Amino acid sequence: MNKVVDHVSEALTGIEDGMTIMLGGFGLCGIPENSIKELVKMGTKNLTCISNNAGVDDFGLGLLLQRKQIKKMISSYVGENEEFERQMLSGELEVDLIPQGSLAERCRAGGAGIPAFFTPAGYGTEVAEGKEVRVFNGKPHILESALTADFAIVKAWKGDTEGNLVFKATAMNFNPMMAMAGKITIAEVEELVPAGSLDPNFIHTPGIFVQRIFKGAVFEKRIEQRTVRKRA
Amino acid sequence: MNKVVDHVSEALTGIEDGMTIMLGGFGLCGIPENSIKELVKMGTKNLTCISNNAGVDDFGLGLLLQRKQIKKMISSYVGENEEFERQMLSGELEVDLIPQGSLAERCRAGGAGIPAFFTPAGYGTEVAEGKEVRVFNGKPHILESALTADFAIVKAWKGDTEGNLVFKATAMNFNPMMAMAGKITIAEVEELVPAGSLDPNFIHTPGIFVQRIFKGAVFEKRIEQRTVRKRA
Amino acid sequence: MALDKIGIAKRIAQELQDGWYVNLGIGIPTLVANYVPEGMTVEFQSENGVLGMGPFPFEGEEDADLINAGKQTITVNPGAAFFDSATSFAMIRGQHVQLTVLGAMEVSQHGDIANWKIPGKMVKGMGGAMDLVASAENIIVAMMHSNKAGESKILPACTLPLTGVGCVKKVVTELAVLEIKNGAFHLIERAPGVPVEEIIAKTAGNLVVPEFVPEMVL
Amino acid sequence: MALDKIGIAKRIAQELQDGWYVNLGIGIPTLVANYVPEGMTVEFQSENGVLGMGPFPFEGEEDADLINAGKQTITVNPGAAFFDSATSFAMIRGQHVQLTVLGAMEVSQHGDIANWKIPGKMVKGMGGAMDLVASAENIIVAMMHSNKAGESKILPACTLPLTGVGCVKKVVTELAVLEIKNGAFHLIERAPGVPVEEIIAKTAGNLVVPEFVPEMVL
Repeated sequence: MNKVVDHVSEALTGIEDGMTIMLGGFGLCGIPENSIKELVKMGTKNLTCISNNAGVDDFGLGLLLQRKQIKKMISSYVGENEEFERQMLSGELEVDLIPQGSLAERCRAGGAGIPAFFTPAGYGTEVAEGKEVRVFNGKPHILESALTADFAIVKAWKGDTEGNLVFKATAMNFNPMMAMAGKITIAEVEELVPAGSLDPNFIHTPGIFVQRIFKGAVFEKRIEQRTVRKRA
Repeated sequence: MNKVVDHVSEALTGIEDGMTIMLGGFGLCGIPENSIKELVKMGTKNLTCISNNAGVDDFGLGLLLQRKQIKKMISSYVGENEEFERQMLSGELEVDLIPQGSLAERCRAGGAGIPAFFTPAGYGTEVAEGKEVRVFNGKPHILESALTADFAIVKAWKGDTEGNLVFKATAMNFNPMMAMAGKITIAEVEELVPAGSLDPNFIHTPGIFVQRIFKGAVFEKRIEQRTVRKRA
Repeated sequence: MALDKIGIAKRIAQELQDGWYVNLGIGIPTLVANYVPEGMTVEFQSENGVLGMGPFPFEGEEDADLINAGKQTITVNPGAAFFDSATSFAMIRGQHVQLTVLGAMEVSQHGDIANWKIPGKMVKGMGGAMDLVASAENIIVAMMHSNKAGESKILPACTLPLTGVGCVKKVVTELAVLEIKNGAFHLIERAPGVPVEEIIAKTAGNLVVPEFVPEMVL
Repeated sequence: MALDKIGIAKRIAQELQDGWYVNLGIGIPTLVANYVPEGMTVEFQSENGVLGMGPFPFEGEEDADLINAGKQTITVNPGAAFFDSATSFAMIRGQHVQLTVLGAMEVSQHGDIANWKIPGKMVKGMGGAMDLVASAENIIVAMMHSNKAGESKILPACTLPLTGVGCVKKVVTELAVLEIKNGAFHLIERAPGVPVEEIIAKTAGNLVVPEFVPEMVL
């Protein structure tokens, strides 16, 4: 059983029009940028994309939005993307906005075989519309359901040939939960190492959640808000 | 704000008769053995203990059972402990047996502000009695509620002065979830290191979940089933 | 005189307590981190997965893999920890974070807050705000008293889609500190030199004004 | 001749497929790990938090911090991973584990299983068994055909408190391989030299016997 594939095109085999895809990342941090570029090349259409953000106009998922490859976005925050806002307000793009914590927990639930759970987030708002409300300890909660995807595409710092992954700093974000929730999970990594190279005590995503792994060719890692302080 | 205490007796301050306590560990692996011995010394009574197992007759939670300090056990497997079985069958001890995965998830839920979730585990068994049943994707699930505790006591390999913890091998088990679910969480560690000594990328339990931390005086680490193979 | 953004941040920093874990939203709230009272240890959590945030990096030391929830490059202090988004919101939803400070477009006298959407005009999404306001015990809103059109943002009821209901405990604006309880804003403090009349005039919601309203001490 | 425990384990090992993640229960199931077919890679998961279990340690190399769900000291193979109990059962409940092999006191013709309690006599607890049987797509029970009193454990209905309902797909005993479907045990294979009549006699549940019942090839 070999999970390692040599090229992104091989890794993305089987992704078809109309599928649901989860993509890790927060803003442009920790996004599977090689896979996104390949999806542009593939021209796959009518995708439902589950991702916390939608990239910016010319990077990340913004590239797929520009080419109208996305039918529906399931996200929590999309404020950085003008093309997104335009498509959404014009009705070209279906959008399901979800509280960030509920999005994270719904992905984890999907991967963990928990079909639904109660959370206080969104009670009394339009997020709660049509959802069951129940009071626990005097506080109203809404019932949220699990999210899964045909493919989950995540980006890790290092990965081994067994599919074990480790992430760096805040580039971890949604990647571990999405890795759990994909029927097929694809990991693009900066460093691909032999099994046994990673300390088994410090694996963020155990290989059981990963079906395919490849070393990304280029990581541009664009920064959205470069904030610095002057040296004294 | 100093989380570090010098002695186990100081760490356990505030634990009183009748309280609910979570204790990490699987079998005798990864149990907070220094704290358990201190609870024996304190003589605290009528405790409700949430722990996957109940120790053996002369180690771990078995020590508290021998002295009848425990009113109720919430566990998943207690097969190693004869005194436990005797007290349970005679009715001296209240026992709530919970599927292991539900126990783990209920502790996590307690720590994560999820008051209840659906799981397939236990459907159609006595575990499901009195619980709501709902079908998702054609499969019946039962509604399980969160568990929390007045105190959670966990055992870690290393901890820093901020309360960040790392665990070794399978001594991790229930410790991270229980650390989340305690109103006050106490960590006993083998090595206590200054803040900054642990790699922030590889923290198992972030310090936000830990209120008190101390270096255990002695770690006996008893083995239940010593299985070995002969050298060739 | 009305406070500037730094003044608002300084006033909110007075609410901090030693040992607290605090989540700061984008904008004015972020500035609060610069004014932690001397001798106090406060850890800052950012919902994208970091505890123990430090100052911005020196020029040239930015790391694209290390940002805060506002997508700004940051650093971390010794004793920091990184974690995934599910764990991050476990901290928030599980009330392990003692204080949340965030901005708002509107706040109502019942503690409702709106800050994520203007129907037909602007939809950025709620991000982590709905989880934060639904979960935190202690929520302070940092904002201007009025919007750009000069209309009060301190209202009897929110007009915009809600982010959360009955959750805001305190509002700090350029003019005043308001506590929300029993269906009203209670005027606790006023900005140095700002007359009570101005605050009354600029507050659309039910405002309870005590006989003596102390000035903030910054 | 009826199989011994090793024979049962060997037969079950034939069910393995390359690349599968497998959870083995205590007792006979544990032995299955010794008979993975040549050239096949199978990863063993233990619900206390390890993936990639290896053989038992050499004498003197036991580590109290490294055990399996049977509390036995173990080792791990290169590429192993440790994780907490919630993540472990996320793997199980989320159906990332392709095969579960466990023991039982009773199995019914509807796929029900009982293996954790004898009322008034013995209560060890269900451990992870209830999660495993409720979640896995593919559950094989490894057990003796009869109990120590000589009574069949292959029943029309379980008499003991259930561990799970309608979940067991296959049973491998010292006498036979039985597939469970449509409310009956289907006799798929018999142990070498064991007559079909013996299996019929020792099976209390509804048993469907085809004209030709092949012998196991071990």
